[in-house]
Amino acid sequence: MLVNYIGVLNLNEEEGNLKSLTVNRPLASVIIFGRYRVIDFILSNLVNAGVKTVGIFGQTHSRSLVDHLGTGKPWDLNRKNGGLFIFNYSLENPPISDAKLLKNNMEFFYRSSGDHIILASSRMIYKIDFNEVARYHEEMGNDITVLYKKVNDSEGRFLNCDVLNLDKGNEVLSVGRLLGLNASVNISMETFILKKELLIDFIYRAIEKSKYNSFKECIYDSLDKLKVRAYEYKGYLSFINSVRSYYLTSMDILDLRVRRELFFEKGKIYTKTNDSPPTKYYEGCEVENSLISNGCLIKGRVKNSIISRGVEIKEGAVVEDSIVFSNCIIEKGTFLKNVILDKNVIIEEGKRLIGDKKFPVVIEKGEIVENLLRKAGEIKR
Amino acid sequence: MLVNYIGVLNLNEEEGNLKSLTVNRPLASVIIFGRYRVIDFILSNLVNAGVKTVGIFGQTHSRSLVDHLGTGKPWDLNRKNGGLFIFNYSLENPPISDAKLLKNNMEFFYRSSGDHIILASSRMIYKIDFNEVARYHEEMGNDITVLYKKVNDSEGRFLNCDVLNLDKGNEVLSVGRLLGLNASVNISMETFILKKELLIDFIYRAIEKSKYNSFKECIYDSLDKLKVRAYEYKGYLSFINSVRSYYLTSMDILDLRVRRELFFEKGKIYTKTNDSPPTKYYEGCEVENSLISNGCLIKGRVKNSIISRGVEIKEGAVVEDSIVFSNCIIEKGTFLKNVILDKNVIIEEGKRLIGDKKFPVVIEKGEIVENLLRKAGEIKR
Amino acid sequence: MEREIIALILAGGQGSRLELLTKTNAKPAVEFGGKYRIIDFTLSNCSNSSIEVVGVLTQYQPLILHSHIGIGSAWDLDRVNGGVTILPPYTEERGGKWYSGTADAVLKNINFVEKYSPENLLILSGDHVYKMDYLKMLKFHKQKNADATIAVTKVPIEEASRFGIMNTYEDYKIYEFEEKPKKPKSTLASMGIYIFKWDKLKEVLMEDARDENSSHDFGKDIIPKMLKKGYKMYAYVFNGYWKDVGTINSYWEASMDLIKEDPYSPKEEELRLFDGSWKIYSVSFAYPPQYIGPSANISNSLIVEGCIVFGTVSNSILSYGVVVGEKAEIIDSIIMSDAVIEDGAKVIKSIIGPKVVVKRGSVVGDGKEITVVREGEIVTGSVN
Amino acid sequence: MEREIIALILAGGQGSRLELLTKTNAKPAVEFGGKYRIIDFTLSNCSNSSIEVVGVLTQYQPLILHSHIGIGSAWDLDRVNGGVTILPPYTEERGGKWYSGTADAVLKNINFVEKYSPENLLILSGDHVYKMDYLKMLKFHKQKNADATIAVTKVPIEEASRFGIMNTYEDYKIYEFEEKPKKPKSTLASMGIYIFKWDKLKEVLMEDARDENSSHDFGKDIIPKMLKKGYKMYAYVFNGYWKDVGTINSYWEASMDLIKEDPYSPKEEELRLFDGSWKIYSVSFAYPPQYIGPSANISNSLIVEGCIVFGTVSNSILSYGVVVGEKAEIIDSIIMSDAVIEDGAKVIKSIIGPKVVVKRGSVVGDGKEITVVREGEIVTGSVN
Repeated sequence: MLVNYIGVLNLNEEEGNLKSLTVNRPLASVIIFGRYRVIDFILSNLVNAGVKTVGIFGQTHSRSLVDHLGTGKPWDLNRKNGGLFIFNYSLENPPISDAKLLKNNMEFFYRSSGDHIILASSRMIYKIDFNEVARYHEEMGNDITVLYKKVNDSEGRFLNCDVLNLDKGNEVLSVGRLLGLNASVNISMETFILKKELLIDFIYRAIEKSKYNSFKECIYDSLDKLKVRAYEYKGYLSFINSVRSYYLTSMDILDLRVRRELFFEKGKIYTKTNDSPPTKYYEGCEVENSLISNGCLIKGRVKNSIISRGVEIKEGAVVEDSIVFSNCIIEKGTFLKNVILDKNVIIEEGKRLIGDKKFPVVIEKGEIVENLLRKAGEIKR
Repeated sequence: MLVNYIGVLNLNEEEGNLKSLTVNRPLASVIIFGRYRVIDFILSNLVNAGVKTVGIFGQTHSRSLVDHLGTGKPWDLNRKNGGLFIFNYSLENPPISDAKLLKNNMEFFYRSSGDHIILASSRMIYKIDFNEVARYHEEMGNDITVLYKKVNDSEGRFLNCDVLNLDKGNEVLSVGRLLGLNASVNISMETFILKKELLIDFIYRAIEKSKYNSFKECIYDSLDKLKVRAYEYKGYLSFINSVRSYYLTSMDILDLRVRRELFFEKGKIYTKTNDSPPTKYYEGCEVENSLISNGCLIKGRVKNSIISRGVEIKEGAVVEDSIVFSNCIIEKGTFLKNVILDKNVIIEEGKRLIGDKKFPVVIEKGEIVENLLRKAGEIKR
Repeated sequence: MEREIIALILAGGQGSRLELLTKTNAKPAVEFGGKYRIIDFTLSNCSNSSIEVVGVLTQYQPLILHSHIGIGSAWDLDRVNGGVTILPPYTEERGGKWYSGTADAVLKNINFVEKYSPENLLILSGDHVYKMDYLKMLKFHKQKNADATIAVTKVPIEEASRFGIMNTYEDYKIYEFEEKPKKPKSTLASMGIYIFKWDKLKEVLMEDARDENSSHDFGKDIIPKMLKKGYKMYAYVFNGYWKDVGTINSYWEASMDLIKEDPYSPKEEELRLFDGSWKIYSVSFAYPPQYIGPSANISNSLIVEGCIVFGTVSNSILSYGVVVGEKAEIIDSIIMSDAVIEDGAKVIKSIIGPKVVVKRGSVVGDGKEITVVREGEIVTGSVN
Repeated sequence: MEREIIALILAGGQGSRLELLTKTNAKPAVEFGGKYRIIDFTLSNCSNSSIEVVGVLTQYQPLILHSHIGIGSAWDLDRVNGGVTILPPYTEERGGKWYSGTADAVLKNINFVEKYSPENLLILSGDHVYKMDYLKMLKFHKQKNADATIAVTKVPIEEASRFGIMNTYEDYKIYEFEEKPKKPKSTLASMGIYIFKWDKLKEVLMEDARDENSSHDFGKDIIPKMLKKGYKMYAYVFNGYWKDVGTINSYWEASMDLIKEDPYSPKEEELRLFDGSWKIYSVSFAYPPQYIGPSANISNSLIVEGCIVFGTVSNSILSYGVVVGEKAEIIDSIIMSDAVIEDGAKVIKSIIGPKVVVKRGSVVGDGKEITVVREGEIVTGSVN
C-alpha cells in the first residue's frame, strides 16, 4: 500500500468544449454513469492503492465540487493525519498557471507526510492499481514515470491529447499533441509519479522562468536531463473534453467489459451516497440495456440510456440513447433520443427531442424551474 | 428544546478597532480564553438550547473560520437534517449590506425546517438559555424580541453599542447609540428572535428600499408597526470591538464568578478539540491566578495571564497580565507585562515587553517566523 | 444533563420464527425492502422524531447488527451527547448473565439509562416496519399525565384474538389487558411500543426482578403488573402503516405491501417509502447503478444499486448486487444481497437469503407456501 | 478485500489486580496520564502504524469502554472498510458462552477475522503503555518468514524471573519459552504482543479448543503448543518504553515515569508524550482550560483541562475537572477525573478514583504503600 505517496489532482482542465454541462460546475464534478462524478474515478484509484493524502487544486470556486467531496468520508479520506485538502481559488483573469496554483499552496507539500507524488487530472477515466505503477517507478529508478496507453484513435476521441514518442526501453524521447485521426499512438494519460522534492523543484523552476503555461510542459522540457519513462496501461481509457466525448464515454458503460473493469476490478469506485429508496419499476414499464440509479419511478420505456437518481419516467414516455441527470421528470408521451438532460429538468407532456450521436441535444440544469418547484412542493421528495 | 428554531449568525461585524488580531481572521475566529474562539460562545448557546440548524453569514473569505468550524462536529451540528451552513463571500468593495448577504442565500431560509429565527452576532459574549427567551417571545406574542442588559458603563466597554429606550412593559420605544460614558443604559445585545417569514419579509424590504445599511436598522424602523419587546438578560455580558475590550474581556475570565457563569452554568461551551497532551509544570515554575490550556511546558513564572495550547515558557521567563495564543515560545529571562501575543510568536531570550492595561502591546501572528520553523523542524510537534 | 425522553430498542432476541433468515444474523439486521435492514425503520423513526439518545440492546449473533449500526451516523445519531449506544450483555465482578427477558435486559442497563436521568423511557422493538413520530405519542403521554402509554393499532375484530388487546375507557385509559383473547372486547392491539415514566418503571422492574415466577417480559409481566397495581396507563392509537415482521409470513406480506403501495401515497395507512419528509435511512454501499439487460422484463418491482438483471422480475424485491440471468424468472419473491439467480432458474414466492446461488435451470418455490433459502446456500434442482 | 495484517485487542479481562480501579470499569478504560485511558496507547499505535482494521474484544463492565471507543474517530479509525469493531460475547442458536480465555475469545470471533482474510493477525493487549510501530515488527516477521513473532523487551536479569522469558538463538529464533523461570537463561521478556500467520494460528486455535485441559490462553497454551509442534517462531526486540500497567504498583510506577520523563526526550527508552510524530489520541471533552489560583504551588506535575488548583501539587497527575482546594496538598499521586480534594486535605502516594471527594482536612495515604480510593467514594478522616 502506498502509504508514502501523496495524490495531487490538478483540475486546471480545459472545459471549453463541454459547454453547458460545465456552466455550473467544473468537469470534475459533472455527473457520470448515473450516480458518480467524474472525479470519483481517479480519487478511488488513489485511495484503493492506499494513498491517504490527496490535494485537489482547482481554479474555479465550486460549491458543487466542495459539496460532493465534503470531508472526504466516502473515499475514507476524513483523516486526522493526511486526508483530503481542497484548494479552490476564485477565477483570476487571466487564469494563473497550474504551477502557480501549486506554488500558492506550497505548505501542503511541506506538511504532508510522504515522499512521492502521484499527479493526475480528472478528465482521464480509467481504473488502475497504482501499486503496480509505483513498483515500476521505484524498480526502474525513474525520476518521472508517466502513464500511457496505445490507442487506435479512429473515432477522434483523443484529439488534443499529448502523445508520447518512446524508445524501446519506454524512455520518453519527445512529446507531441494529437491533432488528427491517427492509426496508433501513445496517449499520455496526464498521470505522473515523481519524488516530492522533484515536484517542488519543478514548481519553483516553472515560476522562476515563467515560460511554462502548465506544469507538464515543465516536465517535458526536462526529458534530456531526467530519466522519464512511460508505463503502459492496457485497460479501458476515456478522455473527456467535449460533449461528444462525454456522451461516448457514458455510452461505453453499457458494455459489460467496460462495466466490469471500471466497477468491479482493482477495487471499488467510491462516491457520495444519499438516502434514495430503491427504484420502482411499474407494471407495463419496459427497460432495456440501461443503467438505472436508485430512487427512480419507471412507468415508461427506457432503452440504451443512463438514468441518475430520483428520475421519474411516466407512462408512455420513451427515453432512448440518452443520459438523464438526477431528479428529472419525463412526462407522459414524450420522446427523447440522443439527449443529455442536466439535473432537475422537466420534459413536458408530449415533447419530442431528437439529437444526433455526434451532436446530442443538451438541456441545461433546471430548465422549466418554476414547474419543478411547484412539483417539489406537492410531492416533497 | 428549540427544534423549530434556526440560528443565524451575522458576522458582518465592524472589526476596525481590533487591528492586528483580525488581520488574518474575522473577529469570530479570534482565540479567546485560551482554548476557544469568539464564535464558540454564541454557537454553544444556540446548540445548548436545542437549535439544530445554524447559518453563518460572513463577508471575508476566512480559512481560519472554516477550519475551526469544519463540519460542525464539536457543536453536534454535523447533521443530515439541518446542521451547520457557512456562507462566506470574498470581500466586495464597497462591502454589501448584511441584508443583501442574507438575500443572496435565501435558499437556506426556505429549505431549513423551522419557523423561528434567532439572529445574533458573535462579538457579544454571554451565556444564556435561549429556551427561556423563546418562551418569553411566544408567551408575550411578540413580533420581535430583542435581548438587552442594563449596564453601568463607567469603563466605556459598551461604546458604540445600540441602546434601547423601553416603556414599562419592555416595549422598545426607540433605539440610540452609546457614544459616551453613561450611568445606566439598556444595551442591545444584537440578538433577535422573530418568525422566519418576518425575517424574509424584512430582507426583501431592506433590499427594495435600499436605504438600510444593516438589517437591524430595518427592525428599528418598524418599532411603530410591530410589537418589539426587549428581554432582560442579567448575567455576564461583554462586547468585543477593540483591542482594549478584547483584553478586558479576557481578563474577566480570571474572576471565579465569570468563569462559573460562562463555563459551567446553562450548558457547556463547545469548541474544536485537538490532541494536545497534558500541560507539564516543571520544578521551580510559579503559576498564579492564570488560565492555562493543555500541551504547555511551564518552567518560568506566569501571573494573571491566559495561556493557549502548546505554549512553552522557559526558565526565568516572567509573563504577567498577558494573553498568549497557541504555540508561542517565551525564551529564558524574558519579561512580558500587559502583552497580547498572537499565534506562533517567539520571544527571544532576555527581551522585555511592557504594555499598558488600556493599551496592551500586540505582537502579530508568527513574528520571527523563521526561527519558529527551525524550532518546529527540530522538535516536530 | 436531564432528558425528557430517551429510547431503548430491544434487538437481542433470537428471532426463531424467522427461521432460516436468522441462523447467523440477529432479526433486526435481516434485510428488508431491498436496501434496508429491519431496524432501520425504528432507528430512522428515532432520528426523525429528534430522539437523540438511543440504546440498542443486543445479544444474539450481533456481528452484522453491530457493524451495521456503527455509531449511528447513517441515521444522524452520531451525537456528541448521546447518540446510539450498543448495549450487549457483559460480565461484572461476580460473573456474567445473559439477558433473560426484555424487562431483564432493560434492568441490566439501568446505569446507561440513569446516565441521562430521563423523565420518560421509550421502549421499542427492532423488528417492526412503520413510520411513526414518537414525539406525538410523548405529547399524548404528557397530556394524560400517564405512568405508561402503550401504542396500539386498530386490527379487524376477526383478527383481534391473535394480538395482545387493550381494553380501554372512552378516553383511552386502559382498564384491562388481554393476551390473545378468545372473545376480544376491543380492536386495539398493542404494538409493543411503550413510553414509561422512568421512575415508575424502575420501581416495577426492580420488583419484577425479585419475582421468581416472572419471565421478565414487558408484554407478559410488566404491563399486567402495572395495571394490577393501579398505575395510570393509556392507549395511544396509531393510524399509520405498521407491521411486525417477526415471522416468515408477516415478513413476506410486508414486502408485498411495499411493492403494492403507491410510494408517494397521501394515505396514512401506507408506508410511503418515497416520502422525503420522513426518510428511512440506512448504510449505503459503493455499488454501481443497476444494469438492466436487453432482454429483461421487469414489472411491479423494487430494485436497488448493484443489481444486474437479464431475466424476468415480477412483484419482487431485489437487494444490493443481485444477479438475475438470461431467461431466469423471479416471481412474488424477495432476493437478498449478492444472491445469484443463474440463467433459466425460476424463483416463485420465495425468500432467498444473501449470497445464495440458484444454479442454472433450478426451481425454488411452488407458489403455494413461502420457500426460504438460507444465506450462502447453493441450490440445484428443485426446492420447495 | 485481502489484508496484509489486522489487529485484535484483548480488552475483556476483569483486571482484578487493579483492584478498586476496576470495580465498575474494564481495565483498558481506566484513566491514565491525565487525559488518556489505558487502551488509547494501543489504539493510537494501531492508527499511527496504519493498521486500519482493529477488533476490540470486550466482556467485563464494558459500558465506559464501549462509549469511549465509539467508532474510533478519536484515533482516526472510523474507516469505510474496517476501522474499529467492538466484539462483545454473544449468543448463537444453541445459546451463549462467555469468552473463557484469550485464545477462546479470538476463536469465537473467527467470522470477524475471516471477513478480511488477513495474511497475518496481530494480537495486542489493551493494558500496556508504550509507543510502538507495529509495521516494523511486521517487516521483521516477514523477513524471517515466521509463523509467529513475539515482541520482547529486555529486562534486567535479576528481574527476569518475574516474566515469561524467550530463549532464542542468535538470529532470535525461539527454541524455548519459560514462564517465570527460576534461573532465567535470557533477558528477553514477552510483551504479550504477537503476530501470527493467520492460517497457522487458526489451525492451532481449533486444535486447542478441543483440548479440555487447556485454559485457552495465548501465553500459557498457544505459544508453548506452537513451539512444541515446531512452528517457526521469532522474538522481535523492542527497545522503547513499555509498561504493563496491570497491577496497582505498575500503574503507579508508569504514572511516575511519565511525570519524570523529558516530554521531548530524544531517548527511545522514554515515552515522549509530547513527540508530535507519534501522537497519542484520546476522546476530548468540552472542559475549559485549567485555572491555577493565586496561592497554588505546582511542581513537576501533569495537569489537564478543567482542573482548578488552589493548593499544592507535586509529582502528581491531575485528570479532567479535578479541584484542589486552598492549602490542600497532593504529593506523588494520581487524581482521576472530577475528583475534588477539598481545602486542607492531603493526598500522599495515592490513586484517587473518578468523582471521589476527599473532604476538608482529610488525609489519604501514608507515603509508604500505595493507597487506592475507588470511584465515587467520599473520604473523611484518615485513610491509608
